[in-house]
Amino acid sequence: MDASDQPSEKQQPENTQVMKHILEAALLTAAEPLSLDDMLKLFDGRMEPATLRMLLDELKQEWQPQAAKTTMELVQVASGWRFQARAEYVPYLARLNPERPQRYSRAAMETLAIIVYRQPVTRGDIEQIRGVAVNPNIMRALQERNWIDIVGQRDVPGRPALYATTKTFLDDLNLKSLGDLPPMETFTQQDIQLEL
Amino acid sequence: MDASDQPSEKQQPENTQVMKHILEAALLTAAEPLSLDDMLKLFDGRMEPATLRMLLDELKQEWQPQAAKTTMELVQVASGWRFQARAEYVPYLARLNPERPQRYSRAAMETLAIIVYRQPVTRGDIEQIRGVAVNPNIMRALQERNWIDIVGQRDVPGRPALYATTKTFLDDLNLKSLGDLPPMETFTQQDIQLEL
Amino acid sequence: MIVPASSARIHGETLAELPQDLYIPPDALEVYLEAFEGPLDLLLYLIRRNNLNILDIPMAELTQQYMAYVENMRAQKLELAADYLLMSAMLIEIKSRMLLPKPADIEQEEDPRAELVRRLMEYEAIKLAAQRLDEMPQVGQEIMVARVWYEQIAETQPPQISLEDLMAAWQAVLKRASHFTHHKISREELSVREHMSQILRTLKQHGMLEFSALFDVANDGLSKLVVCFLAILELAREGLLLMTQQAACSPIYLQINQSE
Repeated sequence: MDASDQPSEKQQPENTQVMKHILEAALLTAAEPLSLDDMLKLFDGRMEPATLRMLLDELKQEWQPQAAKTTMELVQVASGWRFQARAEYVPYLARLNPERPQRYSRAAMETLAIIVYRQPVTRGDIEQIRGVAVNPNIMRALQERNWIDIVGQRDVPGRPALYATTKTFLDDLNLKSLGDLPPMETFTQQDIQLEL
Repeated sequence: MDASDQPSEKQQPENTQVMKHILEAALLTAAEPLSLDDMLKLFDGRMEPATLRMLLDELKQEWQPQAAKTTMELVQVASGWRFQARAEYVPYLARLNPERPQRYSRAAMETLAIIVYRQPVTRGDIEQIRGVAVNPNIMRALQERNWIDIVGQRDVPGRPALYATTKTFLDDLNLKSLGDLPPMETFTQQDIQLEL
Repeated sequence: MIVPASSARIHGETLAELPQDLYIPPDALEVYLEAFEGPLDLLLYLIRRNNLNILDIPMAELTQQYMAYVENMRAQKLELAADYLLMSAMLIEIKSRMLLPKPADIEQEEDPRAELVRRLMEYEAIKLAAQRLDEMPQVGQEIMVARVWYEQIAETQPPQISLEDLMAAWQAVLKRASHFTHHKISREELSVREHMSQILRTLKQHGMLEFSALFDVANDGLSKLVVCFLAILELAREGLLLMTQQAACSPIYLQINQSE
């Protein structure tokens, strides 16, 4: 195909190689999956659906692991056909869109601080100190991160779980032990002065 | 960032072939052109910019007319690199969306041309040159398309906004910089002489 | 003014001077007007049409043409933009200034036409630049950009916290809970608390343990042994573990307090 004879709208590709190129270009540039009807439009409706299916199969074969064209795979999804990046490249692509590092809410930080400084504590302890109910999601998030775990139950009615910080927590904060945390004297003295 | 921060996830590609595949996958899937900085992120910053440029050159060579990979071309625009369909395939692709967005009106294009060639300009500047009031819808449409934005205010009473073109504008017109546009003198016609 | 629709020469001789291709039936004027982007555009059209082979435009004639055109618009009761009237005023002003005899002492005054010519030429250049821009291939029109789907799994990073964050949170807790404000948290106490948790973990794993099993006398220094002992006492005080001893001097056993 020659680029120079483009303007005519009714131009038709001469051979199946060019047809496959047109299909590939369409599939690589389409934002959405292309249906078979969409793809027939590429050829002004002058292609048999059976031919189209055959070309799609061939195109699929051309994009294979170990082939010259290998980074994408041609797949069929509910609304049609699309190329998609092979799974092995996805972890690299994800680096382009790192989620902005999240921050813990104030409630989560205070809950964690209470567990750090008053462990082992129950949810009741935390609620008493903070004066508000503990959001179960916060406890779950801290447990899922393996920063806190349950080390026992308090021997009171309901036998509430006792929470404590884990070794992972110390590792993640680069501490050898809780004793490495800066002592709080400075603050408490200051605070007492404020109260006087 | 040090790899030890994220021990598990930071796998690295073993050879340049794989690196080129990663680049290709990223460029084929990216919604926007990728800058060199973006692409270095793919490799966790552990690639020399010179190596990256070399790989991009090689990748560009791999996608050529007559090559196995031929339907796309790797081009550099203002905000980075992108793959785009070779011009010869575009007439076919256009058949997929016969009702493509209309081009801008003459008034809009003249407004845009003034911003392109005289930036940064205020609305007052544009009105002075065109001799008519600026339609606010035109400014809004150009801003919504992210072709122009406000880069400051002129230090005169009322502090009118100064408009300039964006990188997106250059990208959308396949330009690396404003310098790729023909200079204004190109458009200056023969002198007008007014006689009594 | 009522203009006969059949008349080809609406304003008599004034309109007769208009170039042939400018003549339009009055009822099409509105459509025609839309073809102009404003007074500069109209003026430029008149100039360039008159000026195909000659360089100089007679100012007086140009003004007349322009005025005729604007008058025509007005006769059609078209909503005449102020821009057009302003341009009329400007042309009349230029014309009148040029007709006035120039006093000898201000001969250096700039030609009143110069500014108009400058604006016309600038507008013309912009007009051509706009056409050129419009002809350029655009993404989404003549440029199709690769846009392949991929499974977007953002690299999720759990929130990072610093010691400062942690202490700030604790201070905030203390400030609000006034009964804690005088509570002094020392390194030792923190170590005790940490050991309390560890001992609970150990007991949870082993059930019952002999007292001495909780101490690693060979490896732990004295201070650590003391901390461990304090932790056991604190756990007992808080009722979190049970200490049992069958007889005096027999081994002491520790277990988590699970009495109902």
